[in-house]
Amino acid sequence: MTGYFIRRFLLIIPTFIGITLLVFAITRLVPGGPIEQLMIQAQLGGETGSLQRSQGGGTLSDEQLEELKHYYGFDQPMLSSYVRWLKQVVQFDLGTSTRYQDPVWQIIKERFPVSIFYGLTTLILTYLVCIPLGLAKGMYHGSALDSWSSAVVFLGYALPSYVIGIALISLFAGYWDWFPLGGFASDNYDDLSTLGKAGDIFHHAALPLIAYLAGSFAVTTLMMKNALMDNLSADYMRTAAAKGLSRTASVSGHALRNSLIPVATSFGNNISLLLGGSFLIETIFNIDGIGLLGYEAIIERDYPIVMGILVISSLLYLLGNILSDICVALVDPRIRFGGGSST
Amino acid sequence: MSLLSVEQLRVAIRGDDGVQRELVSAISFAIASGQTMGLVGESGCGKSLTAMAILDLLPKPQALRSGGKILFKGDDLAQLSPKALRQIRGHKIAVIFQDPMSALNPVQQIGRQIIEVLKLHFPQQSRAVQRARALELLTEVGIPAPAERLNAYPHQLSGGMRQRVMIAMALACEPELLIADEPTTALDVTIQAQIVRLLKKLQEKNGMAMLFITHDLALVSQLSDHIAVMYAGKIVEYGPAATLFSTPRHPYTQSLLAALPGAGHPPKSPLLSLEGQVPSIENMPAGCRFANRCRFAENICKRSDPVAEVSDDQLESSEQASVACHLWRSISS
Amino acid sequence: LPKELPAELNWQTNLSDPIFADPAAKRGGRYRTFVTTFPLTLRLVGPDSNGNFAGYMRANNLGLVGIHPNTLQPLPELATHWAFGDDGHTIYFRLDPDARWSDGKPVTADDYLFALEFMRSKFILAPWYNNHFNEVITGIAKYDDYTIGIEGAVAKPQDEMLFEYGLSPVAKHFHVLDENWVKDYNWRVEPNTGPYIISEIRKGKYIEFTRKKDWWANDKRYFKYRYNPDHLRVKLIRDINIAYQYFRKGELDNFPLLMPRFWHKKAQGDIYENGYVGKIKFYNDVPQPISGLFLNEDATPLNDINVRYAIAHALNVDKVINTVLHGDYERLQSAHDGYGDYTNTTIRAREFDLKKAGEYLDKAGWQQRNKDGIRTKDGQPLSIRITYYNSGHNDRLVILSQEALKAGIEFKLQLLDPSSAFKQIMENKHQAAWMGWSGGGLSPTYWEFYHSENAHKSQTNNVTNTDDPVMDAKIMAYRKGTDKAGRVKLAHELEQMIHDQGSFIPTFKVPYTREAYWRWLKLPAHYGTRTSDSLFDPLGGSGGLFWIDQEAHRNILEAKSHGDALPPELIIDKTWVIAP
Amino acid sequence: MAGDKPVLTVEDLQLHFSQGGGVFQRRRAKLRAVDGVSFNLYQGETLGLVGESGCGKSSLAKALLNLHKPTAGSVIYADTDIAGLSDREMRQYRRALQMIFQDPFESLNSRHTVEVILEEPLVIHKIGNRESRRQRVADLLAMVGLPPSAASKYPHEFSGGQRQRIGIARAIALEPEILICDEAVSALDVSVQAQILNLLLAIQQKLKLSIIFISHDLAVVRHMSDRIAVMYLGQIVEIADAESIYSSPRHPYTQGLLASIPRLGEASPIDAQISGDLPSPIAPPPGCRFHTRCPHRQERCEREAPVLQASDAGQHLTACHFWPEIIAKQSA
Amino acid sequence: MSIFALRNPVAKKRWQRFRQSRRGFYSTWILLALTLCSFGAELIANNRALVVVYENQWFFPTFSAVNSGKDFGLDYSYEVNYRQLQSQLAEQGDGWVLMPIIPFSPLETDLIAGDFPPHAPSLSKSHYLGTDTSGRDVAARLLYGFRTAIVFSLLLLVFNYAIGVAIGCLMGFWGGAFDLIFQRIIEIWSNIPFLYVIMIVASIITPGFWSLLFMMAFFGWTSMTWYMRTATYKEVARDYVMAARAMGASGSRIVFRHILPNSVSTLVTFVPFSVASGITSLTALDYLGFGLPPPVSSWGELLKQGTENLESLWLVGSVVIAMTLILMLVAYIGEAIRDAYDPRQFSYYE
Ligand SMILES: Nc1ncnc2c1ncn2[C@@H]1O[C@H](COP(=O)(O)OP(=O)(O)OP(=O)(O)O)[C@@H](O)[C@H]1O
Ligand SMILES: Nc1ncnc2c1ncn2[C@@H]1O[C@H](COP(=O)(O)OP(=O)(O)OP(=O)(O)O)[C@@H](O)[C@H]1O
Ligand SMILES: [Mg+2]
Ligand SMILES: [Mg+2]
Repeated sequence: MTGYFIRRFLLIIPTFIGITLLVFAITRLVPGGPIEQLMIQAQLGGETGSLQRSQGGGTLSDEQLEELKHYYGFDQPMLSSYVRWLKQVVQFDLGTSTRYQDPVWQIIKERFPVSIFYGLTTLILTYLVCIPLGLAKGMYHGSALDSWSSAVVFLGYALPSYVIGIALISLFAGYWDWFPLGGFASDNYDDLSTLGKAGDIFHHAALPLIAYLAGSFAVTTLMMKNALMDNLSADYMRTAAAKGLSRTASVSGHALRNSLIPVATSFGNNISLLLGGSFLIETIFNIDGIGLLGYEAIIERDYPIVMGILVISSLLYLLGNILSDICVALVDPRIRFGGGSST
Repeated sequence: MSLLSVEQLRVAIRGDDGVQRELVSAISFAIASGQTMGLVGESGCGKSLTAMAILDLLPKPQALRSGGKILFKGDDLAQLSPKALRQIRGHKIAVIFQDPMSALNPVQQIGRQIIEVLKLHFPQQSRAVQRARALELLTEVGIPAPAERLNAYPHQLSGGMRQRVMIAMALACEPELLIADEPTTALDVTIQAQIVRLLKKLQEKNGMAMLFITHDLALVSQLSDHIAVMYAGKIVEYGPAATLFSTPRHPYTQSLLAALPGAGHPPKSPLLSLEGQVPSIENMPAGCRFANRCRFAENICKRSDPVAEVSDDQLESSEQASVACHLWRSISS
Repeated sequence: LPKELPAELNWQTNLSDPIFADPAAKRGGRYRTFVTTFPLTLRLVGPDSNGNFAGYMRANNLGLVGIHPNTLQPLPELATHWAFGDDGHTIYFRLDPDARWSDGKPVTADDYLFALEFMRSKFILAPWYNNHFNEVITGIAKYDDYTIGIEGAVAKPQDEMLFEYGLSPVAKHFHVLDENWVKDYNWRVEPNTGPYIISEIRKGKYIEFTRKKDWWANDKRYFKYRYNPDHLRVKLIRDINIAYQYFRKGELDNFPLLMPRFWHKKAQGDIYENGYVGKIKFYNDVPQPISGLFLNEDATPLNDINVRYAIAHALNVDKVINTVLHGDYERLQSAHDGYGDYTNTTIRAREFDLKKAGEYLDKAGWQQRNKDGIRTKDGQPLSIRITYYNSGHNDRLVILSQEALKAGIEFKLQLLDPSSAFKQIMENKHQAAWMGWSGGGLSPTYWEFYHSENAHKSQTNNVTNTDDPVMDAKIMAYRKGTDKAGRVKLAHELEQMIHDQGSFIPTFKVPYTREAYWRWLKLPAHYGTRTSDSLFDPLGGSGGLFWIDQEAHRNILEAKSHGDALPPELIIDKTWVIAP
Repeated sequence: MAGDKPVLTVEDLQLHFSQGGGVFQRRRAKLRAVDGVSFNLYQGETLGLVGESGCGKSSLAKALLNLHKPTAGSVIYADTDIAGLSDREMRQYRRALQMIFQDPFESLNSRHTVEVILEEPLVIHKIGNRESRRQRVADLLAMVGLPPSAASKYPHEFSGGQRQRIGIARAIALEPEILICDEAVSALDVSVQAQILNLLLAIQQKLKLSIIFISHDLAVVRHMSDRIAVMYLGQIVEIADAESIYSSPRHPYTQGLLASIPRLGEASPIDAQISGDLPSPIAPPPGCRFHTRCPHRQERCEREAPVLQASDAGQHLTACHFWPEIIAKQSA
Repeated sequence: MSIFALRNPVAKKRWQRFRQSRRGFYSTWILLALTLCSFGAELIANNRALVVVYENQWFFPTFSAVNSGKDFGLDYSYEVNYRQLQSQLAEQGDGWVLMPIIPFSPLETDLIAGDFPPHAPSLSKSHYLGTDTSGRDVAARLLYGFRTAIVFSLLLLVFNYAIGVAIGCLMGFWGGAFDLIFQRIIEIWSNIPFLYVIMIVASIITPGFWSLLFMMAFFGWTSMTWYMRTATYKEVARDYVMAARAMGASGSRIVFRHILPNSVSTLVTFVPFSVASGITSLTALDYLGFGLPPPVSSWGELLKQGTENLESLWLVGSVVIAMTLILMLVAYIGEAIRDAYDPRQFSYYE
């Protein structure tokens, strides 16, 4: 078992290199990198501001281009600069953002708390709602509860979260003024009591959380329901009934744990979503999260940030996969990875 | 008085097309305390449905009991409240299922699964007592190193051991009736022999009644006091084990015996085989269900469904026996 | 530049133009506005120093001279006097000895010398500035601590020189120029000369400016009664629609309503009807962006002037204005509008006229129509690819292509992201580019856009690839001219030639600014100036005129909480409107 | 009856499965499913193969046919060692070596009609044209007692017995010399089983097949076989003609096995029965593999593996150190 | 549920079970009807008339080349405005015009004098769902947008499945190093930021229908692969494959004739969800502006307009309702298919 996981950890390395190398190569191919942005800026003229702006600008000389290339490290062949980058990463140095001029790690770190707060709350709430709901739907398959909750859950699934976000903010923050218009906390957050702080954060988080959650309910709920239905018809449920267990007792005592296996499998994958976030929701609710950072970095071609986020997210994803396996192994004693004798 | 007596039991199945069809039709039999009744018949003839109908363990909503009485010590199980029925399940009547792998919860230690029954029916017992009892049960069914096995998961045991665990679980509350639904079909001959011996031993010890379901004629003949032969959802012949196979009356029973290799057949000689197929549920014939494969079938067989008749030559002996055939008299003569 | 200050200089100043601020203005309060992206740096130059926050930073740095927003005459800012050299391309400045950096240090000639060194430095990673301050400004001299001379590359009219060759000082005592400059100075608050200084930065939330206590220019003629709020808070709100919600709730003080959809549809409801919020449409007179359709003469079939004319006649700009633009925008008639005398007002953009378009196309040999109604020549359909980068212009282009179809011209719309679109256009791989160049300066420039030296080359602004020797000659003459009248004449001729060339089809102009504002914001009697881009610009040469009326603030909030109605306010000011 | 020249000679055949494994795992557990099996198969005879579940019967069958590549040993057919030939090289021998599978539900592709299923071997070996193949399919159906209309149906539309007939028809379509029946009737009820057994007997008569008949039902094996081999944990422990195996089983395992079969009307004997389970083939017990369950085990059995041999001159081979003593004791 | 598959009794059973679940069954018909409608969109929403009778001559403009205004005695040579023609002919009385139910093409900007787009829904103007910000009929755009979306997601599905099935099948069949390498490749693949790639393509070519489709297929095939791999592993171990090998079947025969048909059938259960995700991702891309180029009718673009013009509720309302409706239908179908494939829905309790 340990051997198996060690092997799994080792396999992360080639995959990780593959992912980062590929994206690194793409960053070199995408037009509109920092140099081109500077060229455009030069082309359009340097400054903005009423009368003093000029009409159009000039072009950059080859020499200047060379210097810029050197500055951004584009003068090296792709592979060697990748190797250099990788060396840095191994030393926990993700480089410096070409836009913020700050260390990438610091920029990402600044956004961690917000992203993790939303990611974690979403994750927890999803499980808190979906597992009982899936259970109820599975136990009362075909009932009114089942049909109606399906309709609601699918509605959330069908509507894109950004639409929900805009609708929520227009109604509950704009029109009725029940919730703040966005942000993570009030401007006077630091002056609040601990309780006040928690309340403040919740007050700000309620709407974005709904937007995040609406879409994520469907998948987990249905997974839970289907797994439960499979297990309800399993032979050992008949054994439980034959023992004289009541319906609730046999579901909670037997079917539940087995039904959690597929949900546990998906747990690891969700870990990488912890930091994902949706940049659209973050834009709408003015949340300074990783999702938005990544999106802006892609749009603005801030490669070090893109690569930095990729490093973190792909590691999380790969570790999440292993975590999934561990979760499954915890829930399901039949699974003993590695095939060695386990008796 | 018999411990369990099943009268006119009917079980229907709802097909994929939504139509209900009767799969077990008007079955009656009785088991007395301490006795074993064998239920044999081809695969799919409705043996398991019959057994499951007794404790209402039919898969819902596909299958349902559509009629009949199940009298257990005089009470009709079909009329009991779910709560009262739960009190009987596992306590007074226990079941062993065919496939020990899937019948055990794969993610729970077997000790827990055994103790669960005890907890349910003897809640006043302390944990330690229950644990000791589980250990005792495992020892009794012959599992080596039982103390360690308590914490094992089903997949860590061999098929034979799993089946023993099932038996231990079923015997935990010392039931008055044990329903064994093909408990050895998934096992090898040597293991099967061990299990059968075990069951017999335990039955002698506890004096419980047993409903033993199998399609192995030889096995059932070794084990039972009475045997019922089922064909396509009906009992076609019923009688004491001692005489049923030596003087089979129903043409179906006869052909089953004739098809067995060994005994009367020299090696490599052709066996007497039964041509044709069991009628499908979708179109059960109105008359005798065996008529289409019966060598002796006459017009009457196609028209009317024979009722089980008490075979009169058995009347003198106190043993009950019956045949559901219009022509059994002419056939056996 | 001479070593010694020439003796017989004619020092000029301007303290006689009318002041444009309102003496009734009251100091105090916090003005709240927003940006949609948080600045990536506080640097004024270097990578990413050009975001939409940069305006706030730049406007807090005064220049040597300013422009009077109404008379367009030069005004003293950091220099009290200025004089022109004989060679036609040098200027001398006397610096205001009162001028102080925000850290209290005096602003001296050295800061100007350093500014040039700074702008030419490789370390600032700003190639455009490097070029500009090498090629446009060729030298600087210090005559004493408060007198400097600046030399530009070419002779120009005097008023233009003042701004082209003017220079903002850079605090010499603050900067250490080395290869880490870009990183080290990213978030440092640089000393400035303007009225506000950054007092608080909450990354990802807001930046707050606070008015300097004793700003050195407080009582100067043209700075008095201006820059009134004590604090400016620039909030980050990423989505413009959400920003409007903030405004509606009173968390922002004003909201720009330039977009027709906002002015006509969004800006409705109780806060307007009850008079808590006012709306103003204020006509101004500033150089208009050169926006329109640029046809690449190097790309067939656009090399045919008839086709270009036909496209111009098939472009139903008026319909766009009257529909999706709610009749708000106006037709841009020529490339350079809003340049006063330089603008050739006799030129009329080609009208939508299917008949004329048809005639030109017939002439060019596109006579047949295929089954989709598109004209063909040698079996090829007349299909023009239009490259653009602003998805907000979808509506406009969709209508234009619908209408053009009537003339038998098919427009294929190619929406690219800005970088990709620029790349394509700069490499001359476009057929037609739908874009706008920012307008600015005192007079039009032609060389970059129309001189043959920039044609058929990548990375130039001559995206139409206009290549005409007659035009070249005029452009060179215009460039060199110092006499305004002559230049104006040349500009008019050039403008006519551009029109005749037909490769630039002008589209829209917006000769006004529109705002919604909570009524506690007070404007001067004439609301704004001739060159006001925005009436509630808290900073800059024509900004800082409004103030916050604390009492009105209280009253309005009170009225709002009670639901009391005040008289609604809708102002349309046409003081500076130019009759067409 | 048995010809003197074997059609198939198996020598020291081994089939080991490696368990688990992965790129970085060096040590793999070996599962010895077949561990040194030798026997001959003669023209026209039926060799029965019995043994408990998991003792390696199916593995042996698959190794014989090269469906799993044998780890070691040889399988001589037509003077060629076919063990370990590649799939391509093997193809020419496949015509002569055919197999019927245990599970009639599993071994027919449910997506194909019976016609397609029966035609497939002919198509693979490029026999005949479309017409003649159709004809052949009809003949085959007739031979196994199915109506011609069966051709257009799908396997699901048939009962277990009928499906097994289809399986048999497919196996004999190429007129093989050797037919391996891997538990061909285990999944069937007695009444159907009889049909299939009769059919196999008839076909053997007609085609002069050599059959390896695998089953764990000793009554059936006895009915079908000329000779019988008893397997235990990957090895043959006893091989002899059917009569002598049944009348005088020598190996304690064979004895136990025979005693375990329930017989109609007889009470099961209590003595000479085997207790316990089959040990794991990954770590088979040292010495005699049966010693963990053997009622007669002695200390030597734990050390020394017995060889399959006839201690007398006959053809009755046994792999037990002490069988003569045991027999003597029992008859006493 | 093609007819030939129904001959197979297993498929027949599934079909029966599918019909049992009413909700899914009706959803299928509704979705099918909607899809058919969208394929015939030109007959439902068009600015060309279905029939014009002018001076006793019959014209079918929907199916013919462009008719110039001159053909009907009008004073312009570009395409006829049939709505005008309709009222004109009605007045003159020398002919008539039959317009489609929605007499607007999705690209046509219909501008109502005195009002600025977006125009509110109006029966009299025949803009049943109003117009968008360029004055194009929302109903027409919804319909055409649906066609684009459904065709897109169906094609995407075909591509994804074809690639995913092929590779997954080979992974399962060959196993070993091939399997291991592709596992890594897939892991890598599914981590590439998709937006990035779209942007590269957008910079080289305008993302059109096909390029977008290829892009998405290029990165979308991985999920099917996992499924096929496991399914193939399972199938390979089954007896019928062994039987085929025993008969001497070649590898390709085993894969194509045996394994594929058996493992592919269950893919049907994923189809509804793939279709749904195709539609949503296309909408999202359009919404972000990385999708289909204007003026193609797309739901994403309409959604974008809707969210920017919340005061014009008909915009966001109609597209949101349409999306919800379609995705709900798809989800219900998915549920029903699952029930049909996996009928083990019973319990041992009431
Ligand atoms: N849940 C169910 N849904 C539909 N049909 C069922 C269901 N359970 C059983 N049946 C059908 O009922 C018939 C009788 O089943 P039953 O399990 O009683 O047979 P059996 O005699 O126990 O057979 P076996 O010896 O194979 O266990 C079979 O034809 C079976 O297909
Ligand atoms: N493909 C395989 N991979 C790994 N182990 C296998 C494989 N096939 C069989 N085995 C193992 O080899 C041993 C012998 O199996 P085999 O199927 O040959 O037994 P058998 O005698 O045919 O049993 P049964 O009577 O149940 O068919 C078993 O322990 C089995 O688990
Ligand atoms: Mg059964
Ligand atoms: Mg086997």
